[in-house]
Amino acid sequence: MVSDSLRARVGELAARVNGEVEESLGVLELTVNHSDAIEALNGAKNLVDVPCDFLHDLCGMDLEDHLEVVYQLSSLRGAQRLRIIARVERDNPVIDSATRFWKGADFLEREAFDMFGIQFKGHPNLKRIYMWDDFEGYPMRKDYVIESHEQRAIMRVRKEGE
Amino acid sequence: MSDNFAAVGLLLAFAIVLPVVVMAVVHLLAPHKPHKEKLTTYECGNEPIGRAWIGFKSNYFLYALVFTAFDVETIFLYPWALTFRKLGTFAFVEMFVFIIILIVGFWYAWKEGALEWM
Amino acid sequence: MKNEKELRDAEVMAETNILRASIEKFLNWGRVHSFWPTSFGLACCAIEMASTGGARYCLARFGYEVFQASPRQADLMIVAGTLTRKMAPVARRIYDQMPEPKWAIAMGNCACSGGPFADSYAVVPGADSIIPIDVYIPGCPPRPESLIFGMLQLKQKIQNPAKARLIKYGK
Amino acid sequence: MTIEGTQEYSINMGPQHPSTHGVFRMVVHLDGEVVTKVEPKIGYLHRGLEKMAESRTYTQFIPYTDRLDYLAGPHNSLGYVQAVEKLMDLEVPERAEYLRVIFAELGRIASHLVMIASGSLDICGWTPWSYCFRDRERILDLFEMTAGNRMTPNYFRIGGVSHDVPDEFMPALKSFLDDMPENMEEYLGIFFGNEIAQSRMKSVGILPKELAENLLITGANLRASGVQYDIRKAEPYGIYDRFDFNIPVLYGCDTYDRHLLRLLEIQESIKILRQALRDIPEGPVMAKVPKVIKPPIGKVYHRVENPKGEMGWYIVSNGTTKPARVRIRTGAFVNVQMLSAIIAGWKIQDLVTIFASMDLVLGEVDK
Repeated sequence: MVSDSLRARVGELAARVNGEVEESLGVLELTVNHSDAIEALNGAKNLVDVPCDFLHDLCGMDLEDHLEVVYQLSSLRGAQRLRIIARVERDNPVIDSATRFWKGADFLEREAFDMFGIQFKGHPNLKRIYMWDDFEGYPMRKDYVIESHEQRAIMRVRKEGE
Repeated sequence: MSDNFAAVGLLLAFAIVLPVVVMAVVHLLAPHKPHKEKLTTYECGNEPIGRAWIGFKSNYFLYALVFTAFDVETIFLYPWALTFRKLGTFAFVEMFVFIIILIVGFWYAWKEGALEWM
Repeated sequence: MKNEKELRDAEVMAETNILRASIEKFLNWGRVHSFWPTSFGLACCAIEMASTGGARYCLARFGYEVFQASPRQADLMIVAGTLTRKMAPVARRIYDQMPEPKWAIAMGNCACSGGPFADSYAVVPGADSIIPIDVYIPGCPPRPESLIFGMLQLKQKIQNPAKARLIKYGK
Repeated sequence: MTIEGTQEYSINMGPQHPSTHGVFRMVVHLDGEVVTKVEPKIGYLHRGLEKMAESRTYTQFIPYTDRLDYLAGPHNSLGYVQAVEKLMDLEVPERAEYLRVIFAELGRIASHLVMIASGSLDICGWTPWSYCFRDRERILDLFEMTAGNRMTPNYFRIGGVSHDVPDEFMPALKSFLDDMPENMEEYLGIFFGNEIAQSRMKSVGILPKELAENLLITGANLRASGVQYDIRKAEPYGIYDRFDFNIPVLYGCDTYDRHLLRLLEIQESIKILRQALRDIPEGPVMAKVPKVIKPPIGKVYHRVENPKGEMGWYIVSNGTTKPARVRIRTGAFVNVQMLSAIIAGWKIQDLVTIFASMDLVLGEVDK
């Protein structure tokens, strides 16, 4: 059910940002490297007649050898939907922040940072959103070891100003 | 003029004795175990942020001042309102002079903007 | 829990003084008929606690419907929901700030033992490692009737402490 | 912008606070009574659901979905279950689809009732609170009648629903739908018509249209700012395209319209429930589903119009019985940013009503 004008537009966009396009379950997927993720987002935001200008979701993914940031885009006025997957290295996960396009991406990126440790360059205040500030480790990564019952039963001491 | 001040004296004595007795009973019977955590200030379960001793806007204080002025005025009005028919016209006029003076004060406060609520 | 020990020893000493014990019995009679729970609602159990206070299950029939927001005026803390590790120091502080004849009820599986979230990295498995809990109410979320039954069990526990081993803590 | 000589005062409207609908903490910076800045600090109910989804099979995770937005339990599992069915390309029998729509819309009505109740409670309106909870009890009876649990019925399964409804379900639903309209008159009379509520809520907390779109707000808060967008119409899932109902949109962008919109949505849900009750077919309620659910390798992103906003399920399966990643995009988590964007300049009592109009449930915000 993907409209062919959307397929054509996304094809041009993929050529421009040298990403691959494939289709899974009726939704186009554009996989790009993290360096030109912002370019892909900007392009998708103002595609000619099928603009995907509403960021539904931004989430992190952990695939053993590298991390991923998945943007689910669609539009409030049309039925077009696009999924942009930006590959990020595992040891130094850095990517440009999408808050320059949507102010709403602020919390979504803070959650991705808190859970996966992905640094978003240009984010207004990139701090942990769910866990307390001096919590070490990134819980959603596959290699994170959950602490034992006894360790979690000990009440943590709050540091000043929390 | 009924002069049985016994009732008033009884009421005064009762008004003093009751709180003293209640406070004594509470002091004796209620468990009193203060420890450090209990005496910390309650701020929804967190450490209080910043200082509480800060300078805030003055119009809150002015509002309170204007209120106390007119609250005291109404206290004077009560006895007068009950007995002004017996007191004759002189007291009647005299109280209105008192009210007018306070109205002037109210007008001045209003003009000076003491009642703006920002 | 150092201060916990002293409080319990004070109670043991109080028990032996006959005059004090009978007054305590009378005071306990007054206390158990008017718990003032602090609304320490965390998750889904908080909504069940709210509908217990609603018109249909009417906690007011037992005199327990005064949900106080501030711990200063409360004497019963109902831990209703999942106690997470980020929330644990807050819970402990609010329990400490409650005046002395105070009790705690763990409402729902999450508060009793971590419940469905026991193996999560962010959840304290059971609120009793943070707060000394008196009554545990299972259920996810427990029905309003079971919350009321739990409070009545707390009433029994306070009114006859010898039977409920209230004082034998740590003996 | 503090007048010279006065300092800014910052307090904690912390996790344990009567007006924060759960464990939501915000550091409020005040100049006298006027709020200058609000920093929301969430995570006090973060139970790490996404991490736990990776260590549970697909069917084991269904009860957890009810505990996300625990006011509208069945609506979350609707999203999750339909996402997995899309992944496995499963066909759900007709009767199950209708039962799902009935339970989802009942969950929406229950959630909106609690929103109106807590919205009025924050302005000290105790009567609307007890009226709404009285009507919500009838919905919880319907849930309990079929699935045994009141708020989190855990009634949906991958491929349909767990079992058929008892016979007294339909008459009870019918009598509930017949009583509901005059209950709505009661709410209009007590809460929405009450001039204290109107003066406290009208033109308070203006969320302009462009800011709402830029903040990625979804759900009733977006429609209260004049954007006609509802996934049940824009991208119908399940059998929502068979029902004719319209999407209420208000253009006031203020707290009063956000509350009123929830009331209008209850009326729309009643319309849907009546049509579903009228033409629900007989037949099986569960599709042929293998004992062990092993979806093929693939990714799916399925969006559902949750009462709090739009809930998105992004499930990545690697062919085993446990999902590789379940990403839950909850409406309330993104809507929280609306508070710090529009609060500057309002007084602290307006902060309470604006917060109530956002309709947050912390189970969904903190996941």
